[in-house]
Amino acid sequence: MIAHIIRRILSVAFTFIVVSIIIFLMMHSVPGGPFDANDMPVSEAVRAKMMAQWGLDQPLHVQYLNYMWGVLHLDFGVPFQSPGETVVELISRAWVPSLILGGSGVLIGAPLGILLGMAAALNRNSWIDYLASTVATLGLTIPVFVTSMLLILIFAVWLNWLPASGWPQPNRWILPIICYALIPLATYARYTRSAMLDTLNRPFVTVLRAKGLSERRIIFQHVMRNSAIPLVTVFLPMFIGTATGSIFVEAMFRVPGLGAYFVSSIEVRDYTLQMALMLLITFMYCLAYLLSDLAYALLNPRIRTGGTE
Amino acid sequence: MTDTTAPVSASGQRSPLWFAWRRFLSNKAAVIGGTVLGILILMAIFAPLITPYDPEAQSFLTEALAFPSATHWFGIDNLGRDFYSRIVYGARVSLTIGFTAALFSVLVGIPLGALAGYFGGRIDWVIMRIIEVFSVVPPLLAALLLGAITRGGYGTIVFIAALFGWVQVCLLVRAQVKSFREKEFVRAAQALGASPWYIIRRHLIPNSISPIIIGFVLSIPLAMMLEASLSFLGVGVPPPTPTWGQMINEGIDFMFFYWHLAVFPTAALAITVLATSLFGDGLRDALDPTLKGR
Amino acid sequence: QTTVVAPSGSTAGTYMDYMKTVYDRGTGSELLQIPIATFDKEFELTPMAAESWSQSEDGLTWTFKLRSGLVWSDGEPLTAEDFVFALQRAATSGYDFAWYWDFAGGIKGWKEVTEGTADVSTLGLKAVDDLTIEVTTVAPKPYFPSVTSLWYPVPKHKVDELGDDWALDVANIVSSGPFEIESWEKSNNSVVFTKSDTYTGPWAPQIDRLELDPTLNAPEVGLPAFLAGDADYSFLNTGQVPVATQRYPDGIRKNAVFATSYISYDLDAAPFNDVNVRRAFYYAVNREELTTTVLKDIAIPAGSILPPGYPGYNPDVVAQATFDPEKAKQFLADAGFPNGEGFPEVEIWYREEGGYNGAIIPAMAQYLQAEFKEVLGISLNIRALPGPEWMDGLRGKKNNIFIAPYEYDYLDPSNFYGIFYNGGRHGYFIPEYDEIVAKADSESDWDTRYKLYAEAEQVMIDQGLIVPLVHPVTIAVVSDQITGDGVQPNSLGFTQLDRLGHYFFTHITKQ
Amino acid sequence: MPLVEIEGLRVSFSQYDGQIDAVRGVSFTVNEGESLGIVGESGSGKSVSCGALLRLLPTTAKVTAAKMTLDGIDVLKADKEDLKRIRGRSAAMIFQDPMTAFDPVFTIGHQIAETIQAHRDIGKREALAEAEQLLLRVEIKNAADVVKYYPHQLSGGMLQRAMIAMALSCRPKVLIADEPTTALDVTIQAQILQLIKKVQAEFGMALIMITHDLGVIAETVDRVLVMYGGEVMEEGSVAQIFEAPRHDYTKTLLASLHSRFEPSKGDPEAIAPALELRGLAKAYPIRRRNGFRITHGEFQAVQAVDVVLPRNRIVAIVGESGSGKTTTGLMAMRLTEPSRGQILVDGTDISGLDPAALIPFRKRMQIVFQDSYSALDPMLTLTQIIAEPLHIHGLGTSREQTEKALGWLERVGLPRSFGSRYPHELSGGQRQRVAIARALILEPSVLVADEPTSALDVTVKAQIINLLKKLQAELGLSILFISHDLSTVKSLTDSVVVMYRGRVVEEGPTERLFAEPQHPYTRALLDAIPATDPRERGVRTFLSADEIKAQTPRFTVIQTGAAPNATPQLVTIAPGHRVEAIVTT
Ligand SMILES: Nc1ncnc2c1ncn2[C@@H]1O[C@H](COP(=O)(O)OP(=O)(O)OP(=O)(O)O)[C@@H](O)[C@H]1O
Ligand SMILES: Nc1ncnc2c1ncn2[C@@H]1O[C@H](COP(=O)(O)OP(=O)(O)OP(=O)(O)O)[C@@H](O)[C@H]1O
Ligand SMILES: [Mg+2]
Ligand SMILES: [Mg+2]
Repeated sequence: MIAHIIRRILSVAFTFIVVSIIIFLMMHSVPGGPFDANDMPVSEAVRAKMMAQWGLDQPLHVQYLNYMWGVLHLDFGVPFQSPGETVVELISRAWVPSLILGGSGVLIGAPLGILLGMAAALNRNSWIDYLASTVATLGLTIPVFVTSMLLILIFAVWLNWLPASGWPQPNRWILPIICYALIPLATYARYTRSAMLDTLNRPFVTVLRAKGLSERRIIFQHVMRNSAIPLVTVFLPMFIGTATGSIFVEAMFRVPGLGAYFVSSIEVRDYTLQMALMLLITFMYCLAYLLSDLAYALLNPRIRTGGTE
Repeated sequence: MTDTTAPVSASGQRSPLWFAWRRFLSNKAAVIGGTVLGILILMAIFAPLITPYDPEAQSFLTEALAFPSATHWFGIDNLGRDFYSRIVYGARVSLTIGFTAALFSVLVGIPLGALAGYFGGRIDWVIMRIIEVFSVVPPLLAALLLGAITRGGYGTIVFIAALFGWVQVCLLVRAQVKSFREKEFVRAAQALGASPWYIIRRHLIPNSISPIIIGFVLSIPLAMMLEASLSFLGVGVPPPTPTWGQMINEGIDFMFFYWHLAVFPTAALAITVLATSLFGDGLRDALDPTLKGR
Repeated sequence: QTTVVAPSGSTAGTYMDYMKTVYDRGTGSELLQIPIATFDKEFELTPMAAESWSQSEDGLTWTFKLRSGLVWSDGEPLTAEDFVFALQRAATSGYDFAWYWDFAGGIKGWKEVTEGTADVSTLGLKAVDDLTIEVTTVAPKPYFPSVTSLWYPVPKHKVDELGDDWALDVANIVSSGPFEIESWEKSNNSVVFTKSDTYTGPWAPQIDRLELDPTLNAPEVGLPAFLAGDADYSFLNTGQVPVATQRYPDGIRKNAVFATSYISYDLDAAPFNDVNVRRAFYYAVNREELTTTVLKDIAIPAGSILPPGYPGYNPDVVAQATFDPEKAKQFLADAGFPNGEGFPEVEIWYREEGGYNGAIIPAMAQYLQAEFKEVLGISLNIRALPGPEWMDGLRGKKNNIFIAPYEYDYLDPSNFYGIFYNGGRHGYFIPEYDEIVAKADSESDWDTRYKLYAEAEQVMIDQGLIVPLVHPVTIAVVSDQITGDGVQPNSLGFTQLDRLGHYFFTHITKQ
Repeated sequence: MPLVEIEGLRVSFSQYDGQIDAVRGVSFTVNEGESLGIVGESGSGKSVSCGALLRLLPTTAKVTAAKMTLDGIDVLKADKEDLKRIRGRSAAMIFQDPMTAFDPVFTIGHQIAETIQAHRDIGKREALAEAEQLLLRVEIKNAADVVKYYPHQLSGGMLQRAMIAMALSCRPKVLIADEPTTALDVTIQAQILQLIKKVQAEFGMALIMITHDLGVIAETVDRVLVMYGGEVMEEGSVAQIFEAPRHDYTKTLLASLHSRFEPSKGDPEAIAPALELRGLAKAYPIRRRNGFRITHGEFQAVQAVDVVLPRNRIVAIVGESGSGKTTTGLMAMRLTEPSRGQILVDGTDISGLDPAALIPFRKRMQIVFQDSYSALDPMLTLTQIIAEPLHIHGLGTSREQTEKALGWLERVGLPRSFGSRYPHELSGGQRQRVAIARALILEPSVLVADEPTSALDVTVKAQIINLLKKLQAELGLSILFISHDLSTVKSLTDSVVVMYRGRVVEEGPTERLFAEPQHPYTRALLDAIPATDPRERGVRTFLSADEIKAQTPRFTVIQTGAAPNATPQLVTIAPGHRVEAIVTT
């Protein structure tokens, strides 16, 4: 088990470094630089001065190594867009709303999705099943910004039940959270349905029935548990996945989260922030995969007790 | 016993495809999905024949933003273009993006997955690392970056969708091939002196048909959605080429009153994706002869 | 307590210091400071920090007398030194608006100092005493006082203490204007201002708090928030006008922004190095149709670089900008492309942005695309680029045709003509034109000046340097709770809203 | 009143293309304490009938019956409560495949305990204690540990016992055993059957034993039901069925039990061997986990065996499950790389050849795999499968290939119309025949047949063996026949190699070996063959590994001519008859 963990960590670290190099190179191959003029030319002398100030006059590999060296000390530099704070401060500040939204979105969407998926699997080919797959498909196909707009129109403008957008008061969180929740809901409904159907088709379920166990116990204890194992592997990555969803939801609901920085850091060539955000996401994904790997191993007795898959 | 189940047709040989076709036909949802998809594809191909107006011509500027009517089924957009014509032409772009990306992902994903799964070892290690790289970078962010480098556009979108679409197919095929590699029919082929490529081509890939179809079908909506998202972020296909993503994005500006500008493209996208996945599911069931009437 | 919530600013801002950066400024940074002078809603120049000004005999030196008793919000007195320091720093530290003080202000030694070839002390700027500023220009600048509407003080005592970072943090920011800062949300650059206690200048605010929220700028987001009572006014896009009009018939406000969208070229690159091609484009645009259909309610036709109502606006110039397909075809044929045959595919670049430009330019680009196809038989592709890249393309001549928007910076024709002067924004070097504009800029007789500018524009028309397209109109819906002079239309029927922030936010009240 | 009463049971499955009538009017009764055997060919509706009795069929099944009662409850009308009583309490079932019958994520103890708790109101701890007792009852020695094991940690035989323990846990009135031994080798099969009989007697249960193995029937039941094509052909007491079968199907069934074949002609010593294995060994690297430590070691699956297959002969390899039979066969085919040793085909050593050089040999040697289900590609039609060797070697046009494949389909006794079927549409026997056709289409000289008949009912088995025999004569084929079905081995092969724990422990001409087995393991093996006559039933004894070791035969130097040695070695004790023994002075 420990050897397994170490091997996984090594391969994740490898991936992380490769990705950081790719991103760094891509970032710098975007034409233009952070101090290009917006409307009228900045004098060359001034520009050179600023580039030097940020260390952008050095060769790329030096810049990369410097940056990664900083990263090793948890120093992600200072964002060009907001030089009054460090990247770490900026992210920890802007992340809070994104995390609240994304977190509650997944935590609400996932269980609902699981319930929907279960209902669909247990009532295969009934109207519940069709409803569930329609909801799942629509949830995945209608772009978030359209659902956002629809929700705002319905609940804020027409019904006037909820505020349209904004952040600090918790009642303003409701609509964006619903928007966020739709994607995990749809995805989980899909996954759960197929995982449940797979489990229901396995012979041991017949055996359980033959033993005279109640259907409830069969479903909630045995089938659920067995279906949960494959689901574990999608849970965490999905959580991270909400980070990119935040771009849309936050824009539509005026949430002061991290989302806008993903776009703006690319647009204004804010290299430090951009790199930090990309690394953050990459790191989170790596961590998520690692953790789900371990969770999978822990949940699955075949691996836990030392057998092989 | 099977003798009592399947009628032995007097004509002798039944073609496997004929049988797949039978199975497909008996799946109503799939038939509907397939029909809708077929109609969409035909509409895209024959767009000039079935649209009354040029999708890019601003022929109705004076009636701009008009609501659906008998002459303009889906109304007119803000630039005085017949919206029905634009939706129909939009199918061309969305479907091409979807299918090219899907095709590419299958073309790359299958061989790589088969290689990794069959040979294992170092090849597998390398391919798995590549896959890991792709799965830890969110496509949207990569698309934004790439879009900034290449300045966006049609090609970029197809490229990105393909770049990230193959991972799923590859993983599915790899897992499948891995589990089938140990099966005795593979051994049997080896015993007959078949080369690895022959085995991969003739045995392992056909047996992976269902993950392949799943992957193929999943990457179509992903690509279409990516186009829509990128349009929202301003890195989409440049106008005036009508694309659904672009239309949706513009449509939400008008959603307060001129609802048709958002509703029709969104519906078109949703229907296409829905039809594709129904069709894909049906196709998978039909092509897999081992799946009996479930 | 009255709080007004308004859409304003851009969602990204670095320093709350207008004199440090204009394009990356914190929202409302100009409202925090008091300019030398500013405009009221009729575009009358009104002294603010200055009490009066005078021009020397040779026209080269201006003397501004400041009001006494102005203080910074931390109690420090506001002196002439703060104003002079503001420009001295701007000239030396890479101010992104530095060009303004060169071509609009024409301050002596500015160019040399910004390019690093001369010392800052050689600048034509002097704080004679605490309340007197002397400015020397390279040529007579009769309109210089209106240029000072963008001259804000910088708290030298703060910069001495903290450097540029004084403007990064609410705790350190000091203000000299009618408002003080309470909070600043950096994620989206929204701010909360309060009425300043220390402000003694003209135009004291009538509201207690002001929230400026750039995320409300986009009408798609702003209007729902407005309808739900979260904002006090909202800009509208075409699609929203009917709903807003229906719900708030009395709340609709329009403003013809002093701005122009025009087509510009790389004059040295084919096919636009041929004047006939450019003239063909000039005649191929049906501005009337464009503004009555595609840009209904949000733009009016532009026949000149100058918008109507702007000083120097000349109807004779405007009259030449007709839609004449025959003439356009003829010019194109003369250029060797009859019916567009053989004309290369070109790509027109525009800048991605929000606000009124964001509302009109993409649609306009598509309109032009269709129009040029139909009238000239030319295929035009469209590409939207982020600001810096677009600018880079323009400056570096990386493309040959652009849609360029420009909004006035100070109220004088030299502002608009200056953007084509001696390279300027587009790298145009037209000696004939430069000569006339240079003459006009320093001419002190106003009628002669306007005539000269009209001549200069005639050169532009004859050489087809640009195609003026439209002047944007912003349309907004204002809550009936907001009253006061600020929301009353001016004599031309326009309401300026936040475009004249100092006037507007100090002339509204909320019920 | 009988415990089980079924009258006119009909079951049909609805499918895309119409419906399948799996059971068409079956009636039978079982009384308390009685054992009923159900035999019949594969797919004749045996499992479905019992599934219907417990209402375990999928929703696609349509079940009708004039009468179907279990323990006094009308099964078709049973509500939730009734079902709970029927399932487990009135009737318990032992399923065909124990490997997939347990929920992989719960411990064995938990699964037995929950069954107990579902029917009796007792606490978890007591239930677990009872589970342990039950496991002891089914002769799982380390029951205390096994309770905490997960299913994958048990071997097939242990799982089968745990399954029986679970079925017994609710003390059912009738035990339904659905082919409880097909997946097991003879010795374990015999143990399990004995166990079932024992507990049946102990608990006084009724038994329904479903099987296609007449030997199992002869061993265990009182009354027999013969099914064919969803109908009952014949019913009667065991003795009556075995002695005076009335129905034709029953007659062929019984006849196949006693078939004999002509021995091969010619003197084996005189002919050059077609295949010779010299010192062939296989060691698998294994990783053992000890807590967090992993130790690497080697597992000797096969230890230096020598096997000679003379031309046109049939040599059997028999032995317990896991003794290395398949591994030896695969090594002979170079499908598994041997660790050591040589493989001589017609005198050429092929153990070092590269894939290209192997191709000509691949045409001459073929293998029929143990598991016919996974040996056929499910995505290909039979024609494609059978023609595959031609396709790989590029022999003939595709039309010729198809034609030839169809011809072989006929030769193995399947109609040409089957050509476009898929493997899953065939019965086990049919699949075996397809696998054989594929192996023979290149007309090889050597065939390794790995348990070609293990999953078949007797009639089909007889057919296949006839076919092999015929082909041996026609093509001059030499066959390495791997099997643990000793009665077939006895009637078919020329000589026998007995493997035990990766070694050859005895080898000799078939008749001699069966008549005078020398090695204790060989004797245990022969003893485990199920009776083919109900009158021959008896109680058997089983030897443990230690007992076998202790009973290793001893021979003197004079008897064998070998050097004395305390470690066992293979010694020749008669012409062609060798046995592992300790040679003493
Ligand atoms: N779920 C199902 N759907 C369709 N057909 C089925 C289903 N289950 C069984 N059958 C069919 O019903 C028939 C009887 O099957 P059953 O399992 O009872 O055979 P069996 O006598 O137990 O055979 P075996 O010895 O192979 O176990 C077969 O033809 C089988 O194909
Ligand atoms: N790939 C492998 N890795 C490790 N051990 C293996 C492998 N393949 C087989 N073995 C082991 O080698 C031994 C011999 O296996 P083999 O399949 O040859 O047995 P067999 O005699 O054919 O048994 P059966 O009668 O059950 O088919 C078994 O103990 C098995 O667990
Ligand atoms: Mg069965
Ligand atoms: Mg074997």
